[in-house]
Amino acid sequence: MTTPDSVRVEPDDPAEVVETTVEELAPLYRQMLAIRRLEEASAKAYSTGKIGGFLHLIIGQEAVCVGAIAATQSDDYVVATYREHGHAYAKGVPARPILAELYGKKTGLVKGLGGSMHLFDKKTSFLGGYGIVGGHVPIAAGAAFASKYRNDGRVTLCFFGEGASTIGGFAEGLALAALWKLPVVLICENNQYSMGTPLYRSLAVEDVSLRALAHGMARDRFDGDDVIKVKRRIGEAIERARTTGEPTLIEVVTYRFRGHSMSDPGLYRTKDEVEEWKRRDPLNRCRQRLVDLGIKDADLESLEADVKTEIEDAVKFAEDSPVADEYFPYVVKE
Amino acid sequence: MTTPDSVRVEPDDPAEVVETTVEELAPLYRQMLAIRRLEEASAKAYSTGKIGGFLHLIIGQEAVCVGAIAATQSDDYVVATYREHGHAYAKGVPARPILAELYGKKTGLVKGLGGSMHLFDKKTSFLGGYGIVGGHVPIAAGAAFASKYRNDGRVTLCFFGEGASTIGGFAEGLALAALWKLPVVLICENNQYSMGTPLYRSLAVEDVSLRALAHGMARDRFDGDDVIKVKRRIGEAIERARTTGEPTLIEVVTYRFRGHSMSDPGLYRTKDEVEEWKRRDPLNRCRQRLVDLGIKDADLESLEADVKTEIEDAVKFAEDSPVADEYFPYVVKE
Amino acid sequence: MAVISYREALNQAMREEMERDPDVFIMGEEVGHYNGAYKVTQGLLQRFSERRIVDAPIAEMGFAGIGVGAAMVGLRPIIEFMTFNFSLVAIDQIINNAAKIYQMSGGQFHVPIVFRGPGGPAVQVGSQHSQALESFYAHVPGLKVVMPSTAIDAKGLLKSAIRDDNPVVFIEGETLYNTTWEVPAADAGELLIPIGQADVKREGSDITLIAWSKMVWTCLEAAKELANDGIECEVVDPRTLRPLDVDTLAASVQKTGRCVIVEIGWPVAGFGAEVAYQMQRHCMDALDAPIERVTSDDVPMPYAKNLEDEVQPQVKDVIAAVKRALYLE
Amino acid sequence: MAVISYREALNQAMREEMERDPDVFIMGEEVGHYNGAYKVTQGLLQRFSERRIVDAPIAEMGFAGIGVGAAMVGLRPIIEFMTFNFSLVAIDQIINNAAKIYQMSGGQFHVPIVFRGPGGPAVQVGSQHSQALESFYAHVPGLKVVMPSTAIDAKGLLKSAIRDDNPVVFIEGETLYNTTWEVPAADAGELLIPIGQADVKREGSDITLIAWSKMVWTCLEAAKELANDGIECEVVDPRTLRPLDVDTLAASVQKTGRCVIVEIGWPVAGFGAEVAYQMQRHCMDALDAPIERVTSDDVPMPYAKNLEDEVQPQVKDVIAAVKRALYLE
Ligand SMILES: Cc1ncc(C[n+]2csc(CCOP(=O)(O)OP(=O)(O)O)c2C)c(N)n1
Ligand SMILES: Cc1ncc(C[n+]2csc(CCOP(=O)(O)OP(=O)(O)O)c2C)c(N)n1
Ligand SMILES: [Mg+2]
Ligand SMILES: [Mg+2]
Repeated sequence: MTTPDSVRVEPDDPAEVVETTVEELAPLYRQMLAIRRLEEASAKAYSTGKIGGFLHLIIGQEAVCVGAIAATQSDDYVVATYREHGHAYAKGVPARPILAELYGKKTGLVKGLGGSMHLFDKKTSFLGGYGIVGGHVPIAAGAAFASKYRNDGRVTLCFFGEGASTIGGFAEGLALAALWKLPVVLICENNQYSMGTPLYRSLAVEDVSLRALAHGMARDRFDGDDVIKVKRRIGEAIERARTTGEPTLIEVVTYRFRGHSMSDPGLYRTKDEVEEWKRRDPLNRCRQRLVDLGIKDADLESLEADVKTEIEDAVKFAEDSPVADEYFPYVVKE
Repeated sequence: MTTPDSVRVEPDDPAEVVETTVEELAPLYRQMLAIRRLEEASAKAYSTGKIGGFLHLIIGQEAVCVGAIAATQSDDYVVATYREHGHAYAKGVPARPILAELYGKKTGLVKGLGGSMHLFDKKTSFLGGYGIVGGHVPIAAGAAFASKYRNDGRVTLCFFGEGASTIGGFAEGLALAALWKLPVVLICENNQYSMGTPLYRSLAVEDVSLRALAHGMARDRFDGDDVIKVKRRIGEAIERARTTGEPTLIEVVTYRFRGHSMSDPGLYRTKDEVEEWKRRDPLNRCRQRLVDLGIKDADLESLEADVKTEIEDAVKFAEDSPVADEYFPYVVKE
Repeated sequence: MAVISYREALNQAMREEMERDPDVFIMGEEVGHYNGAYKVTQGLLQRFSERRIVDAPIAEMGFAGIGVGAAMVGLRPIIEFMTFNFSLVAIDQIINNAAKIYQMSGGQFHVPIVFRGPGGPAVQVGSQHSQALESFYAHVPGLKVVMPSTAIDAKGLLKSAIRDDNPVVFIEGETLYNTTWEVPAADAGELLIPIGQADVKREGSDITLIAWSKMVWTCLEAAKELANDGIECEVVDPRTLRPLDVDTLAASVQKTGRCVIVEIGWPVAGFGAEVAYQMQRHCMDALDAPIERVTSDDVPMPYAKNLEDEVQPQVKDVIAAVKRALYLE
Repeated sequence: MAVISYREALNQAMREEMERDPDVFIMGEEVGHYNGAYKVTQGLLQRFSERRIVDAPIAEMGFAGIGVGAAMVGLRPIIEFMTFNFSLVAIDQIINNAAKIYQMSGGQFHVPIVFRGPGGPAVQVGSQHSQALESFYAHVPGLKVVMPSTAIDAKGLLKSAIRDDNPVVFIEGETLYNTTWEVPAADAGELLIPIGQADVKREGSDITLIAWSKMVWTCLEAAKELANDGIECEVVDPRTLRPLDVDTLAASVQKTGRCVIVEIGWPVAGFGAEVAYQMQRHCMDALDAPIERVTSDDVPMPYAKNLEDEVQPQVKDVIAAVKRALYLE
């Protein structure tokens, strides 16, 4: 129950193939690829000192945010952590303002005031990236509370890491969402490490979804390699929230290929372990699936060329933008 | 699952009779009776303005602290809430300093500095009464951590109300106790109301013990009317903690006959409901059991006379003691 | 004019604002069925139903955060802390989320929320339940901090706080709920007092007493006694600690040349130190004596009534400070 | 003497005290196997094993409280907050338990615990991860608050903090870990600096600069530049904010007649206001100019480097304040 491996136990058949089509999968592959390239571009800029502070990359976990958000309606709310570039992009935020924000530019998504950990976008109902572990879970419950209060049919997705499952903010948000039946889907991206801490050193039982039991809350737990599977399984929870208002706690087992942040060499993991997971790369898996589904080479090529241009353009935009220049207007709203 | 009544469901046969003897039961009855009289004396003093502030009485719940602490060794630690007069007494603190403290006297258990909510007694390893709901659960885990650190074989009992089960301090203390296998027994005195809030308005599922599931922690849940049953069931958990270091979460269903505190008329409960529970009064039940077990009338009378004298003496002591007179020496330890 | 209590004034303010704006709701422990631990929300559940008067379990961090999230998407939550002592388990939501989201989001999301409840020492409830935490909140940019001393200020300022687009920490005097004051009758229309305006509670020419919340009453009493000795105190109540109305305070000190700052909280880094700094900065040349501060003793609050009174500022302590500032002792 | 870094100094202090006293243990996130998020606990796990170097999950309220409970029964915990920003979710344990148990228990239980970790703005980590919270802790009776600026102070004060019988909030400079200073070689025996003693970091006759933690370095740099214009600044570092060594600070201000207080935190009710109040109270007659304060701007910390620099006190800001205090501008 508390061995380092037990979390890898896959509740359902890993060989299971979820039905999909090129039409459904291609756009998701495009998003995953764009996020991968966006993160790589940020890493590059960071290593040349163009981006500072903490930079947490989601490389390896793209299928989770992309699959989950693919199952939402455009006005559903999303609340995320400091590892949220991909979530913002999947929600519809263009690469340009995201990268410009990381560069600390005036054209950044939040004017250079928030940075990598605090992307917010009102237009796409992206309620933000937060830096205090667990502190954003009640905020997500609050957005869901507002939807229930107004009966506006919206659902809120809240993403957090497995490391957040031990902190009070998560526990209280969970308890209140269950008690008041708030339309929120709590998605634990279990990438098996909280900074340098493996699951078995932070959880008595390596199954975060069990937290739902005491609250009579619906729960699910599955492997996050297949973006379509993520979309389907989280889609069920979103449907439940929208129709019955019932919240769900979902644990998606995944893996980050890089360190916790750019400053973390990640020495606490063996090369073999990392390689094993890279072989399962959800991005490659998705691409292969597209090929198996018979996507035209030309389409695949143009899609990938397209992403390349988009990210190169975003980098240029970020580089060429003027630096951030004001902060006083954003302290107190007049 | 969330009806006001479901909590009354008794997991095991209420008619069940737990074996005991006069020798075992009489001293526990004496403690319960003394606590009842002590609380009544405090209530009287409060109504005549001799005691101020918040006064939370445990009348109706005596079997829980008495039964639980009867299963401990004298050097085991006890941590409690603001409703802790009975716990302190059961741990071995005499009535005199308890009552003198409530009176705010120099001879009070904590020199008139803490008052009703903050009784502490180093001699008997009573680690205190705390006023911030849930905030004392990590403290109890800390005492247990020290016992594990020193391998001193002590066990820590932590008492709290069911209302504490939704707050982060409880959740974090629980998670850490489970993860580190700390020798602590977490005892939820479920008196079915958090101030004026009945269970169904504060818990999605009216079973606090379920919180243990997600942590692979041992749990128990039972009715708290029979002091011997409480002693046996909690004794099992104490034994487990002492021998294996494993913590346990225990929920004891009980009822407070008075309001939340002296200033609460308790209008949120029907007269019938209160009467029903008074018929189940654990004190009377205990006395009846002693009679059934054949205690000599003379013994019973002298025991009760004895308690009467003890509390009358404590009242006189409190009344006659000088008022508290210093506080500066107890801010910073030199 | 009607004479109403501080408690009724708060109740009226919430009732009127909830009638006016359907997005306003109240959430907290015992606010509904119990009518509030201090009965401030009396009758609101019957009037507005469980949808808008939400009884919360004991989870301050959770429901404070729920308020922040709801405010981000356009609702106007009033979060009641049964007492501000319990805001300490939720303070991360107030400081790291409520106060910063407007800035972190580059001005895209604002957080129109009121965190309210009684603060400051109560009577014989011990150190965990008796403390003044205003200097914590007043320290934090992004927040507004309001501490009314009278029923009329309580009503007018709470209504303004509810309409404010920023997070407002609204600290009521735990021992002021029964105090009364003249207030326009509820039907006499809107009573709005702008946040950030100090109020001269008593005019005087000899010395300025600056105090807020309960200490205003202590100062008024001291002023009355001192008047018998021919000493005229001006009592100025900032009412709002953040933003602080330095101009009104400084104008009074400029006029009197002497200043005593009275607060019920701890001395070290108490808000009074900030007021003292501002006054010495703006009035140094006008000051005829060092600025005096009267605070509680630098200790956790004891339980015994006699010790509690010793620890907290009393009328006699204010009088003594005034006499020191006037070199009369 | 050996030149060591602030980081090494802290590491040595803990290593030495743990060798000396088996009741001392360290608990926090990533303190063991990861050797500390900022590598302050480097090598301690290998030396002392998992029993005494405890990696904790993310549950600050929980493990801070565990430290308090363990301290009550005689252990001497060192609780590391990865940064003090995260102490806000545990602040109730520090203020309502650690600081008050000695008083609530009538002196029966004391709480020998150290809460340590980096505090103050870091570099480009945004407003939730960049704030100075010392004025919160300095406000609370029952706590001691230490903020070393140099490696030698860090070592000597941390050793004293670990031996202290009271809860000590020990805030390290997040940007000072790599700074170096001369420290007696580890084997040169005990290096203990008493809590509560200020230190004159630079002597000067014209004006007193009072600063702590990182701002001491900023003041020393400003003093160097000002010396070129023939202005001699005395830089005084309180090192401990609670209890504050008012005498040493006041002696310097009495001598120079001018005072600039520099802090990296927010201006309103910042600890500098308390220092200013104490100085005007003890030195009013000696003061030749109003006390100046240099603080960060009254805003949550922005992310962009250029804005971050604008918000925080720079050498030029200190120089400008000094010139104002000397009426040179
Ligand atoms: C309350 C709090 N404590 C500590 C931290 C420092 N911290 C930032 S991320 C992190 C690890 C989180 O791990 P997990 O929740 O699994 O998310 P992941 O980074 O793996 O996506 C820690 C300890 C924090 N930001 N907030
Ligand atoms: C953090 C916190 N929030 C609120 C309160 C106010 N309060 C004191 S007791 C109480 C009810 C607790 O109910 P429960 O835990 O069931 O214990 P009981 O009083 O029934 O024994 C509340 C809300 C508090 N003391 N601490
Ligand atoms: Mg993780
Ligand atoms: Mg209860």
